Amino acid sequence: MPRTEVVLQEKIADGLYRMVIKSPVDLSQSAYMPGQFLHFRVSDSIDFMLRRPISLCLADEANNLVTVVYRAQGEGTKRLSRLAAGDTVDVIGPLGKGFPLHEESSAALVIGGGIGVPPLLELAKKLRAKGTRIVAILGFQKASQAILIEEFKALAEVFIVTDDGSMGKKGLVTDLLDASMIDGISRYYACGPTPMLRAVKQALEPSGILGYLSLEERMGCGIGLCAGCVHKIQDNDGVHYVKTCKEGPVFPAQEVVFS
Amino acid sequence: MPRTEVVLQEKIADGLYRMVIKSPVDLSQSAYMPGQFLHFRVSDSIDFMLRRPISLCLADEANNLVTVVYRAQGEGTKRLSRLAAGDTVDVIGPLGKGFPLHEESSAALVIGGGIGVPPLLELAKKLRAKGTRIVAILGFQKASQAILIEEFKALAEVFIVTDDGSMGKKGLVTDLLDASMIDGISRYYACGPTPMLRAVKQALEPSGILGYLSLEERMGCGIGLCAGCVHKIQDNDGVHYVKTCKEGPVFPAQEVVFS
Amino acid sequence: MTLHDVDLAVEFCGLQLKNPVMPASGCFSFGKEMEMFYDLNLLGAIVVKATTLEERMGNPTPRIAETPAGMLNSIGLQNPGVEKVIRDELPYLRRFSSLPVIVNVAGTMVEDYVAVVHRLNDSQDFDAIELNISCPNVKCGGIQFGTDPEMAAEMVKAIKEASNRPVMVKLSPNVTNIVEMAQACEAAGADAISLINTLIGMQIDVEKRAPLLGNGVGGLSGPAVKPVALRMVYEVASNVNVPVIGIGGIFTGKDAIEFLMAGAKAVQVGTANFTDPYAIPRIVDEIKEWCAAHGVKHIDELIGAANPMSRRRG
Amino acid sequence: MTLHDVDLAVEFCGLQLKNPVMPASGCFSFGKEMEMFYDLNLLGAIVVKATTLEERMGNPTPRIAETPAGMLNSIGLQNPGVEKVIRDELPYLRRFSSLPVIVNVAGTMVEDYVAVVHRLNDSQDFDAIELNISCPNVKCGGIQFGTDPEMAAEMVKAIKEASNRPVMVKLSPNVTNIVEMAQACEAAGADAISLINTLIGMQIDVEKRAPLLGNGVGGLSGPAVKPVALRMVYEVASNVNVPVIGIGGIFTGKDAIEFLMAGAKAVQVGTANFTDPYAIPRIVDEIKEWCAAHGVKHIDELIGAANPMSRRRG
Ligand SMILES: Cc1cc2nc3c(=O)[nH]c(=O)nc-3n(C[C@H](O)[C@H](O)[C@H](O)COP(=O)(O)OP(=O)(O)OC[C@H]3O[C@@H](n4cnc5c(N)ncnc54)[C@H](O)[C@@H]3O)c2cc1C
Ligand SMILES: Cc1cc2nc3c(=O)[nH]c(=O)nc-3n(C[C@H](O)[C@H](O)[C@H](O)COP(=O)(O)OP(=O)(O)OC[C@H]3O[C@@H](n4cnc5c(N)ncnc54)[C@H](O)[C@@H]3O)c2cc1C
Ligand SMILES: Cc1cc2nc3c(=O)[nH]c(=O)nc-3n(C[C@H](O)[C@H](O)[C@H](O)COP(=O)(O)O)c2cc1C
Ligand SMILES: Cc1cc2nc3c(=O)[nH]c(=O)nc-3n(C[C@H](O)[C@H](O)[C@H](O)COP(=O)(O)O)c2cc1C
Ligand code: FES
Ligand code: FES
Repeated sequence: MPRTEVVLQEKIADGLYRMVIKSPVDLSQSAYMPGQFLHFRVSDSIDFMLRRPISLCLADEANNLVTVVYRAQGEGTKRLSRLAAGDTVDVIGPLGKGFPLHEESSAALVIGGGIGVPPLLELAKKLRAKGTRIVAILGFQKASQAILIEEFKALAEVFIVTDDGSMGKKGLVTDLLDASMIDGISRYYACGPTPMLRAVKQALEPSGILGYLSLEERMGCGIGLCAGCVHKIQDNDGVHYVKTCKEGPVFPAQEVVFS
Repeated sequence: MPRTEVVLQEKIADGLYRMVIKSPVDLSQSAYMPGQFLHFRVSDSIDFMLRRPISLCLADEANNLVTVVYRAQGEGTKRLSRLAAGDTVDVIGPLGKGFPLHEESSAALVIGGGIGVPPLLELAKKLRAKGTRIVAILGFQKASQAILIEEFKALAEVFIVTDDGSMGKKGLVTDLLDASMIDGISRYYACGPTPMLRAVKQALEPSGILGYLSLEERMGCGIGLCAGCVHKIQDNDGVHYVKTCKEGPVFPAQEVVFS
Repeated sequence: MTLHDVDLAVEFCGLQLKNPVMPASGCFSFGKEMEMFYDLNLLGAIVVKATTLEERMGNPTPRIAETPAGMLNSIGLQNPGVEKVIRDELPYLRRFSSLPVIVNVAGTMVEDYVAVVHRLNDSQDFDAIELNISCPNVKCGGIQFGTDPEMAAEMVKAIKEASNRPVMVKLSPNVTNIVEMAQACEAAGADAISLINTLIGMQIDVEKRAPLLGNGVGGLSGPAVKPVALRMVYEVASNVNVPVIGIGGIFTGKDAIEFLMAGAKAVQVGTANFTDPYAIPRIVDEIKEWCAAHGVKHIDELIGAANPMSRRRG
Repeated sequence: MTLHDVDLAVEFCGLQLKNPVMPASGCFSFGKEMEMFYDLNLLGAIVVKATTLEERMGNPTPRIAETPAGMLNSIGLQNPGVEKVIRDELPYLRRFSSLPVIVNVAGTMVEDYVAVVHRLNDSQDFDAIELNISCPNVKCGGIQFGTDPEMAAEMVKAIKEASNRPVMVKLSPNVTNIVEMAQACEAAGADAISLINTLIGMQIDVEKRAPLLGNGVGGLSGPAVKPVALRMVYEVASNVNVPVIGIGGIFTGKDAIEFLMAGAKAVQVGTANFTDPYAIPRIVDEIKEWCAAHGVKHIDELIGAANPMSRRRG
């Protein structure tokens, strides 16, 4: 397998890491999108056989670098976090379908929860480059888990909520989704835990604003071989399972079925 | 598991490594013997579950260090060879029963083949410390595989054979076992591949010299739990299997049954 | 000896394979996804995802769990149904000039299995059938046919009668006596035996205090099962005359060679494709290198090399 | 909650265990070797190596092979015979004040199994029998009793009649239907079911072009088999009323908790002792820590927590 070099690995919060690697593909020649993911092997031992999907957080075309931000929660991501600058890592991607940018958008709402926040950063960067006004609602468990705040502030009007109120407002991201917040918004983009996505979809459905949700499913292959990562989608063909690694992880909110 | 620190790792020949580690036990308080082995985990992943037995090559009581010399042949020992000074390693031992020194020995013959040479070094050191005269026959495949020659020369009269004649005499260690070589020898000690041990035993049996062979068997546990490592021994109880990890790896040559 | 002198070609069921390595069913979809990685002509053959009469949704998620040196899956035969497979999937594979195509057939009862085969008979876009009586992931996925020798024989007989192409039969390892199963299939007319499918397993999500997979149980695959697969291939190759195809935990050329030496005529690679998308061409290269280093001119020299009983047969 | 508030005590077959973790037969010899590592009173109980009527030599070497996340063994019931076990091995274990001793009994025919049990009846130095009808490593090692429910029942009945102590029955996973086996044993009087023994596997030495183990096949154990073991424990615990003891690939406290949640009353640890001599006390500590972190006061709360069917039973 082609391996790429780790350029930086740093802890940015309690159990959270930022890793910068040389891009496995030439970014300037590839049609990468925010919301796509990279698929990492975490060990060269075969006891961790499955790759770990981690979303693209930032792409640096000039230097052909990509940044990911991830939580070292299980054994696999813990191993990933032990890599240091100069080590190499086996990674493929960017894979899947990301967030569409929509030329006509005047103002976009991005909603991130926890480890769902990082993929929205490259999105915000790209939207901003097109002149779109951005409102970002970022939710975290607590202040010590808050990440990328300054990065978002440079691009968007930022609102923060935490479960325990230790930073920003106490509560859930959906608590902020009132009429004034969505005023003038033409697109929304959300990434975070499934209950959050469900609540966001429900809260914004009446508004008629088109939205995109980035879904999370356990993956066998990440490249469309196994049908392990499916999610229920309702579209013109009715309700059916689609592969989130290939057709997603980002889907139009109105098509996503939460069961 | 208690881990110990790697102090030095160096390649000493083609595929052969010398590793010095802090002793997992206090050597000055332990009754360690030359011929005992250390039992290494080669990875903290569970795809290499079994420990690798590597013989004690040198013990340094003053600094509480032990040296092992090993061939990185399979995946496990290759991983071991990737450890660097400062890393820690999970190791238990020294385990098993080693070479008895025999107070009364006047002259000892030590016979080593390939990776069977290293355990004889600590033996030679100990014998020498007791004033025993030592003759060493060391056999290797070829010159590029020859190891520890200088170390043995400092302790013993050394004869070298290689399979291809690229160093010393061309041939097998047993080619040197003529009458003049064993003249005055009261004990012999051999370690090497099984065919060599069998040939040595056969060659020296007529002489009546008491000998000791260090056997090699695949081990499950290394501490007497599994009965995986047995070898056939003939003693007062007749022919039966004994655990080489616990009752060996060193046995009196006359008791060892080669089938 | 150089790599160029090594001949890896094998033949079974009348199929000519340039090398003995093919993807295992369900681990390579219908092949299209691999375009971005390599040319499918590098494969010895291709085995596509299990195909049933009607479209199947498959099981609820999560469908995947990682286990030590292995994984569990509970996909549950999700597939678009034989009609769409013939129309949308198989024709694509014919653009690869030297790629035998094997269709894995699954179902619930003899009747719907037979119906799939009848429908397939009209297609020119495949070369053999792999009869899947071993999927552990669906209540009515045919696994009862995979655990009872008489039912297996009945099924094989019906499929052989229905099919105008060779029929391989893929066996489940979840049985007391694999030889009995293989012999029953051989007697009923199977042209080849492939094994193993997955072992039935489970993982518990201790935080949720429930089985992790949506379906409760799933099929265990990957290096963890290799010793079981090798044993079964060895036993079956010692006791049947038709070719045996070895499957289970193959990640390296050396793994593949173990199966060939146990008596397999060819091998299938499943889970390794997930860990390493380039697994199959890499395994082919590794086999070739091993042969060159060991003076093996033709792969036939290795087949059954560790299993004298298999060499006296097939 | 602190570690001190956690109660790990379990009870089965009338045995009182201070914690639910014991070594698996054949992976702890007769206990003496572990003296240098820790106090055996730390064990929940001890299960000693399989004991037969006469001394057995066991199989030729090599007897051990490493496999991905597992190992193969083909020890073949090497043991000194029941006489010497009673005289030389069991008395030593009585010096551990709170250590129930379980003797694993093996043999060839019902008669010699029964003879071992009769001989054991006179000893005061053990508390229960684990009937091993599942050793895959000897031609006449009782595995035929472990794969046929009727033969299993016949054996269990005979042993129950012969024994003056509780009888656990240890099952082989190499069967099509584990529930049928367990139910047959329960109906015949088994006081508990322990599972799994090893899966039959093989490794090929490609350089020698022959099976690596002296015996050809061996028993697969270690983390690789854990998903299969968990599935079988779950199935059996859902379908019998006697206590189930979970075995197979347990290396960590979390592994043990998976088995308890699947419905096991206690667990046995085999291969992990080889990788880490301190495995059992470590696993006990890890269970305790998990319980404390999750507010679990008594281990009973976890038993069957992921298996409602098992909770409605036993
Ligand atoms: C498209 C996509 C993008 C993601 N992007 C990010 C990101 O940018 N940052 C980040 O921190 N996390 C991200 N995740 C989640 C991340 O993949 C999991 O946290 C990670 O796989 C857990 O691995 P582990 O070894 O720590 O856990 P373990 O529990 O040891 O993993 C065991 C198995 O379960 C899978 N698994 C466990 N949790 C999850 C999960 N939440 N989602 C998917 N698979 C899981 C693992 O991949 C592995 O196969 C993303 C997931 C998906 C599907
Ligand atoms: C008592 C004793 C002392 C030893 N001392 C030394 C020494 O000082 N230096 C040295 O280089 N080697 C020594 N060996 C041999 C060494 O243990 C093996 O080379 C090593 O285990 C191979 O592991 P691997 O991962 O490289 O090979 P693999 O082939 O990947 O190992 C697979 C399994 O087979 C076992 N195995 C493979 N070859 C052997 C072998 N020759 N002996 C025992 N087990 C084997 C491994 O331990 C492992 O369990 C000794 C062996 C024994 C029994
Ligand atoms: C995700 C997944 C899906 C599978 N689907 C099928 C299938 O549709 N038909 C089939 O016969 N086998 C199926 N299998 C079994 C594989 O073909 C193969 O027999 C098994 O995985 C063992 O090989 P491996 O260890 O190389 O993966 C599937 C396996 C996996 C992992
Ligand atoms: C070396 C070895 C010897 C064994 N001997 C016996 C035995 O004598 N009797 C028995 O019932 N099981 C025996 N077993 C099986 C274990 O008790 C256990 O059921 C199996 O190894 C699965 O558990 P594990 O994965 O924790 O090792 C043996 C296993 C090993 C590895
Ligand atoms: S992860 Fe395999 S198809 Fe999506
Ligand atoms: S290696 Fe287990 S008894 Fe010797």
